[in-house]
Amino acid sequence: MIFYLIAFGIVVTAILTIASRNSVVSALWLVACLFAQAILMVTLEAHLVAAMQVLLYAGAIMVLILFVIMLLNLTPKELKWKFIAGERLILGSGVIYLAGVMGLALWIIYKKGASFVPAAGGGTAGTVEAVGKLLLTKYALPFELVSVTLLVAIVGAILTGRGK
Amino acid sequence: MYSLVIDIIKVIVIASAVLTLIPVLIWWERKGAAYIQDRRGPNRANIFGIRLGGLIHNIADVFKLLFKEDIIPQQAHKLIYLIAPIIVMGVAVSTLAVIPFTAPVKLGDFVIKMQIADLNVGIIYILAIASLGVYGVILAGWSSNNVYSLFGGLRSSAQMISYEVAMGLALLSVIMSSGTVRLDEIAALQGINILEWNFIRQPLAFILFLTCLFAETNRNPFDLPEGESELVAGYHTEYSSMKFALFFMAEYAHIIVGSMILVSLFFGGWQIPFLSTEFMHDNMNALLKLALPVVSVSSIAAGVLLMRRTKKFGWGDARDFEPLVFGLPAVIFGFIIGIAAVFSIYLNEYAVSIITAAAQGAIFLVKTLFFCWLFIWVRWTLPRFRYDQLMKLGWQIMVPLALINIIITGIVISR
Amino acid sequence: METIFADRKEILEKALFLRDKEKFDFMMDLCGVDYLGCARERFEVVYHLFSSANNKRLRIKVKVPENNPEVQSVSSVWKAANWFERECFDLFGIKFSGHPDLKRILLFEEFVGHPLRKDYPIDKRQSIPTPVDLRKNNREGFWINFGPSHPATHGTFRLMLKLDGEKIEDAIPEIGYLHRCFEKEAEDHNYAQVIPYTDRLNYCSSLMNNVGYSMAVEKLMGIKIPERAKYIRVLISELSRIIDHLIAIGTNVVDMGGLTNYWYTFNVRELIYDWIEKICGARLTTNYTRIGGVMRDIPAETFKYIPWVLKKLDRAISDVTGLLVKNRIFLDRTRFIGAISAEDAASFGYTGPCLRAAGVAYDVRKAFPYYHYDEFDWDVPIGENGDTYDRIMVRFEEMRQSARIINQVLEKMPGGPIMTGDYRAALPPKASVYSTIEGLMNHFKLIMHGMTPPAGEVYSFTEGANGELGFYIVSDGGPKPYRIKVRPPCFAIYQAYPELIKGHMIADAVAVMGSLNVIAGELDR
Amino acid sequence: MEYIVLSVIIFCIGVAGILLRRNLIIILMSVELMLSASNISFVAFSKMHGNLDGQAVVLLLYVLAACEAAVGLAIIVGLFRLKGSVDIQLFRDLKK
Amino acid sequence: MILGLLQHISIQNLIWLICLLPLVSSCINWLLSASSSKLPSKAANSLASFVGISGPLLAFFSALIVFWVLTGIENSEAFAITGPLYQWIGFGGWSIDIGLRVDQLSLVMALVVTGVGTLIHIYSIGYMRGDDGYPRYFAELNLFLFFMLLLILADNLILMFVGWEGVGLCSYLLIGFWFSDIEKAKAGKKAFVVNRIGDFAFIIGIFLIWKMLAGQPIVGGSPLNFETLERNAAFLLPIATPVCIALFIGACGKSAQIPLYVWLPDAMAGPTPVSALIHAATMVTAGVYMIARLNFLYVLSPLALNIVAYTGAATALFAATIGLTQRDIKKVLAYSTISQLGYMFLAEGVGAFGAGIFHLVTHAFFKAALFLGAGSVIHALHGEQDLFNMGGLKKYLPGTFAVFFVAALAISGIWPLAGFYSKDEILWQVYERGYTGLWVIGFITAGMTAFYMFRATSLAFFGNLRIGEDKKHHIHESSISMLVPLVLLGVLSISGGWIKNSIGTFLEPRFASVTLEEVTHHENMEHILAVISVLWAAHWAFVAWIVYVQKPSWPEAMANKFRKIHSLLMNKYFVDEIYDAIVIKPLAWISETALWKGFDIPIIDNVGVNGSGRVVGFFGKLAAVLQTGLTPHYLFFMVIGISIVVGWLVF
Amino acid sequence: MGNNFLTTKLAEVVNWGRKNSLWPMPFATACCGIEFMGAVSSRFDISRFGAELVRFSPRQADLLLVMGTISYKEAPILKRIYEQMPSPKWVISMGACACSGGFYNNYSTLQGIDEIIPVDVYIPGCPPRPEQILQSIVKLQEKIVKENKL
Repeated sequence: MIFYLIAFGIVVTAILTIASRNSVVSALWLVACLFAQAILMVTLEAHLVAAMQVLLYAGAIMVLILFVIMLLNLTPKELKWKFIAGERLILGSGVIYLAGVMGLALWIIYKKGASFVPAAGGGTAGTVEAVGKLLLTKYALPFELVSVTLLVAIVGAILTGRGK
Repeated sequence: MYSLVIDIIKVIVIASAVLTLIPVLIWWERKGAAYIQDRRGPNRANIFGIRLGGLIHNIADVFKLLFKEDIIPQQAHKLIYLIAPIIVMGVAVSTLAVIPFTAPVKLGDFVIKMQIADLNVGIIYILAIASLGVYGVILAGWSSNNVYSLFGGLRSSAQMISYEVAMGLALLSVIMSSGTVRLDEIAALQGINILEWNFIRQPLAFILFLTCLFAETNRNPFDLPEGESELVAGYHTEYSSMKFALFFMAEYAHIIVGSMILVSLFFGGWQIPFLSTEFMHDNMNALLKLALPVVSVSSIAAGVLLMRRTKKFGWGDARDFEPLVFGLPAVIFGFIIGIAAVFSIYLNEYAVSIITAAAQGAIFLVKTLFFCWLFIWVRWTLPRFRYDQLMKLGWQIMVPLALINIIITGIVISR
Repeated sequence: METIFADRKEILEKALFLRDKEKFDFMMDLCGVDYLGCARERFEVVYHLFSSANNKRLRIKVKVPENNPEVQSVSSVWKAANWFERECFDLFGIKFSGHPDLKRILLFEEFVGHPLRKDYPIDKRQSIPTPVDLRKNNREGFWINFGPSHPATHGTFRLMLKLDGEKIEDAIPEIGYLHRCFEKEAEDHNYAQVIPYTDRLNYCSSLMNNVGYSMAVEKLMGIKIPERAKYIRVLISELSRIIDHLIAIGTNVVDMGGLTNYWYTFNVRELIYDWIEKICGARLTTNYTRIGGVMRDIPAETFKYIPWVLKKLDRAISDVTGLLVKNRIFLDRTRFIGAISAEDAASFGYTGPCLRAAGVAYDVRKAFPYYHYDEFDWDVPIGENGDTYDRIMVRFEEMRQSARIINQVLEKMPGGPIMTGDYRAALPPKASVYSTIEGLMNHFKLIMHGMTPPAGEVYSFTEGANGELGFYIVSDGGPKPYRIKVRPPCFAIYQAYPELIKGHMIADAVAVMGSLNVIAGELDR
Repeated sequence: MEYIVLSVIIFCIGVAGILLRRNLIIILMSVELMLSASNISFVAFSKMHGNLDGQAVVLLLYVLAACEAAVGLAIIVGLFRLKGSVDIQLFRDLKK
Repeated sequence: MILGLLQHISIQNLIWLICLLPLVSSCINWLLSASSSKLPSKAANSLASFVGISGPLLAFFSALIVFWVLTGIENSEAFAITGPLYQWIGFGGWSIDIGLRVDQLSLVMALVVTGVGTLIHIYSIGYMRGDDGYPRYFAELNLFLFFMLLLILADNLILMFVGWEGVGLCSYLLIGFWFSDIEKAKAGKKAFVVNRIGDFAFIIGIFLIWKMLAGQPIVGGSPLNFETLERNAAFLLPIATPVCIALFIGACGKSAQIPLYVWLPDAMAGPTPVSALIHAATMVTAGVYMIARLNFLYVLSPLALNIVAYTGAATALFAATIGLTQRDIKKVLAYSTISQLGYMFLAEGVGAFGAGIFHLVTHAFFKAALFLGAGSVIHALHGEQDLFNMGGLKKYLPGTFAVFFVAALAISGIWPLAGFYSKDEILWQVYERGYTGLWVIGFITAGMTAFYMFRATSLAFFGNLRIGEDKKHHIHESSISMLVPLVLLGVLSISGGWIKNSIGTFLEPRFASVTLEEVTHHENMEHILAVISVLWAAHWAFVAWIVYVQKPSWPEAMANKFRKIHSLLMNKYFVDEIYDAIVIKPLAWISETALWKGFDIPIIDNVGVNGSGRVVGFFGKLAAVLQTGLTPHYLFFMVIGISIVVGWLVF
Repeated sequence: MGNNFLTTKLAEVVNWGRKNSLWPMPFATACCGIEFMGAVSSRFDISRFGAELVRFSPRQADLLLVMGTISYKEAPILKRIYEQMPSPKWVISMGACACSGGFYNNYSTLQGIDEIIPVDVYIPGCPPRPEQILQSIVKLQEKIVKENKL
């Protein structure tokens, strides 16, 4: 029950994110969406992930996005909800098509069964120690790769953002 | 069911305690500033002649702000304008959830953790919530549709993001040396020996964390987001009445909560130096025998001194009763305690537990207030940073230092 | 002072010659005079030049006809001329050809007419204006309005800042929010009545303005004042320099966020106020000097009280410097911020602490000693970089030097009268008023008619708290001054403000403004 | 199962955001939305299988999201400096 | 006291200390350098020199203690001590540790490096006094020492490579120390680039080893550990030759052997103590050390050994001939260094690793002495480096002269100085192992060595003072801080050779034996050869003295007579020009004319790119209708595509 | 709202709060501003009356202290600031110039700020002494207590 409540919140905020006229408001809905996702993760006993979701996503990435939005100081004209010129038809049909395909896919997955059954037994509580250990053993290589990616991204962002 | 009731009680008690601390701290700031600056500070407001040294002024402020016109600027984005102060205050208070106030209290079979929520992510929760604090400021700045506010918001977001990095890194070394992320464990691990507290074991992390705390609370010398002489009032320039009061109070709530975290992490939390929980538990009656006469005598002495002041100054108005109002109860209280001491009260186990916890809570409060005072002290001493200097300090000094500290910690603990 | 006349079409050439060949590096003052009906050419523009190399002064006069009041602009020669010419245009309607941005400066755009012309009635009011957008056509980029009611401006300046992030790319200042028409009011009152108006020029140190004005009128009339009056004037000048610097430093540091210093500086200021109150009854606006002397003798306890105050001052200085001098934040905030080079400072007509901070040791008290300043033992402190830090430190040091002078004044203070006996300025003693007809008549004339200096002109200057405080007085022999022009040091100093802050940050703009110690009363008059 | 459905829905909303909006920043946010949709399913799978691998992967994904946001925002700022707008319709240099 | 201390400091820690002490002082000096603008320069400089010296000095003492403790251990196999710190890289059962290894070989090297290094640091105080970058200099020098010690003490190839690259970096930094001079900066760049060629080969060698060992049932720990390598050398037999050659190319780069020697003479642009420490005594011997370290590999491949030997001999002769005519005192010493390094490789190539290392040690002493002496001279003459502008300095710089003279005698191989023992040992080993041709080359080179060294000595210290009047009165003996290391090195140059036997036995357990082709011992022959070579060297030294002091007109005449040879030698065989002509120019020509204009433009551009472009462009124009340039549209098509794929997968 | 006991009491309490928490917004233009600084300084210490939180944002201030001459150029700004303040708000006109134009009776100066905004307390003097400022605050407090608005 609580899942459906949260899921409803997530979907609504996600829709509002892409539907809001004002990009600041949009960003705020995204924050709300991410926050709701964090709550969902808490119900899944992924505490660390939930905390990190708030810390990194809501606390850092979204603040950065907000910062940039404010820095750019968009004019009201910019903020208007506009379609890509003259192509509503294509886009509309595309969305319908997409929705159809997705719905079909879902239906098939649904039909094949496999309802969500949490695995029995403990060991799924995402404590810092457990997840951390996993990160540094099994996922050591991805961990390192991600860190390199981060470094590259930082350098790239600085170089791109520095301008002339 | 019990646990839920206990949780609710904990929330109510702790939240109300902190909210009561806020006016005290504001009063302290006003008086502290006054004493630093060779003046009196607020002292005129009174209720039936009782002034409490100016503390009453804060009540007056609250009444005034509550009944002041609440302006929402026409150009503002109304929704965001309204929720921004709530976010700020909410974030400041919700950090309280993981702070351990005393050692776990044993009442028979019950063990009550003196912590609202015993999360297994501890410090990360604090960081996560603290990182949300910036929303209030940045949204307040943006939604006001005022250039100064916007500047305040931008400054604060840049500042908070930057200092969160250093803060997280500084905390990391504490986590490393403690081997846990739970605040209650970190507090308990530090033990009763002052020399084993984290501010001795991690001095660099302590200094870094303290500095970041100043930045996160937007206090001088990091008060650029509001920087009066530059940005009028910064991000809350357009706020009035109670919404402004929320910002105002949130600043102090931040200070209190920040100090509490600082104390938990670095100053042994609720640990009373050289008196372990077990020791107090076992010897509480003896300790009380020592303490009660002292309390009694000093209370009587204070009361007598207060009452004598009445004769010395005579203003001829309601103020004259003030020393009497305080002095007499003090004397009576002293006598009661004295009698209790004479008739050597004996406490049963429950009472011992509670009094132990109370003593630990009191020492926690004392430590917290000391750091609150540090905040005030620094505010009235240092000039403000400039934006680029602030950024430079954050990224070029604090972050490398924190990294070095982590490396050193790593080397030390890997031995 | 040497006076030469120049043609309005050749003044630029002449100015260039004077600057490059004769080394007149400072243009101290530029003002217009309206000789309505007195002379063939209605207007005259008067330039006061100063050569720091030769320690020489020069006055140039340019006659301007009424029908085509146009003079060549010298703003390309001396940067200071820019605003002085704008002011002259604003008040007299004299156009300066070649001026980069000739528009009103003290008054608002909608104002009709030019108030300092003799045919403009003093109380002819015009409607309340609407605030203007200073950006005009230049709306590109991110602009922010600063003032006039902004905490950092302490009074009434307005700035438009063009920002790139926090960095200031451009700044447009606007002044005139405290234009109280000192000069027009002065023309409307007799000589003695002008003294209270001078109080409100630089209201942080009114005593010095009194001294400067009285000295100018005495010079005009050729009155010698008694020795004791001279010493008293030195004493009050230096005391008011101290209180002025105390305010400047206190508020400057407040602007940088260091609040407590302000209370420390103000404590001493209050002590000095106490003494000022004893000599004249007022704290701020003193009206203490009289033409020919001072109003009243100093009380006897002065000789004990002032040294005690100076000790307190020393304590306050060490308190404040203790909080600042080794403070990294303060140093980073002030060093190399808002720096001005010695050449620029000269060209902008800087005087006083701001000039000395830039490394030029020009002080009127040393260069053109008056009132025995040459007999006292004191030094002129100078800075190196002309930045905010130097300005603050020079002010600190000047307070110490003033304290030195005051101690010597108190030692050497002679006895004797405090008012000149000259009948043209001083009221006769009561006894003679009641007993002799000359006395009675003289008293009556002075009270009813006021003193009448001979026709002529004088430019007298003293070292004010912010720099050279000059009074240019034109007398037509009547009881009211025909024209009084104040040479306000702030006017020249504030003019360079946009140059000082460009490339720095908003926070620096605030700190720099505080360090310049611009006093609106003097700036806008 | 429900978690997967939720994840797909969020993902589709993200795609729709990218397709329909012209504001580059909102497009970027839609991308973040899509990423976070995958996080949900990862965590759900983690719970389903009773191990923590999914959560570990999510943590790595956060870092990637941060990278993406940093670079994306830098590019947006650069584009804004270029054209003074973040309207994607202005950036049709692929055509020209 | 020390014993008490030692009980607390385990020997492993001490080994780390050797390495880390210079790093610590380097870090402090970097900080000083970074903040030197805020400190009074005098205080900063004295602090910098104190810190800069104490690092190497303490490291030296640590090394001594280690030496002292280790020599107390009887069992020579137990001699090797490794101090692993932690696992650095680990994957799939493989791991590379950060660990140090002290055995006889590395200990000898460490002693030499820290000892000579300390002396040169002390010397630098005087030499660099008043330089703007004083703390930076010490920081870089200390950093170099750290990397050098890392190279020496590393217990695996990867960490050694880290040190290898690190010293390269420091060399680059220090050659270009006065980077505001564009020529000097260029010299640094040249050294860096040339070294990269060698390093590339080196890393290929490492990869080869790795590739070979991967999947093999190796015994022991990490496969790139020297110990494991030694134990499992048999697995490497199939690729021993390519590996050894690749590694040797790396050594050639670092140790300035043909054909990668060109950077070393240019490297003299750095401060003279740097030349002494890095480009004479320590870093350039890294190649020699590396081959000695991996001797167990080299013995697997006689071909590679022969290449090493012949390259070494050729370099020795070649560089000596160039050295005969150089005018710049430091260039002479530089070519001499190359030549001596050739000797060392020669020794190693014939399998006499011990002799090579021994020569390395003695060479470190006398070459450092020579360089520091030259530095003293240059310092005294305010940067004058041309030999023909010196002369007669004996009178002015007696101390320097004495040391220089002794060191010149030592390098020439005059009995009983250090050079005699080591060089004689090499020549004897070469002779004994049947490489008579190489022996002849070595013998000739020895004569040349004596000649050019005494040519330099004579020109600098004997005869008349040819320097300009203006510089004359400035000539002064160096300060005490410069003189003391000089004298110490002089003493070492004299006495360094007397440890010949003990060092031989000390090092023996470290080296695999090479089967001798001719196992005959000629006791007498050794002595005879020794006497001959001493006489030979003395003869040429005397000739040099005669020619350059007594008959100053002869060199001119000789030069005129053999103009071509002279100019050939003078211009260093035009090697730089040849490189330019055969490598750079053709490369440029090929790139430009053949590849770009000949192939790129007509074929790739016109036919390939533009041609296909035109074809595609034609269709593209047809398709361009769909191309709006708007990202969302492209995304839309992408989404449709994905949907199709997903749909296909699902159904 | 009816005038019953409860609202009267509430009004009293609120007035008591307002009285003791007068946060000033200094609109200092000239000499009087210096004397206001004097009133803030240690000797006079305006903070004793709870008026120390000098707010430079009109939104947060209760008391507009107009200090110094107001010229015609400045007048619209003063008016704007007054309008930006949330009610209840009070104005103290400090000094002769602000009250009446003082001895500046000319083309440029406003003859008293009451021409554009309402004033609660006038302080005479040129400039008034800090004590007068304190007294004006006391007077204003007396006035506030008598007010009956929520």
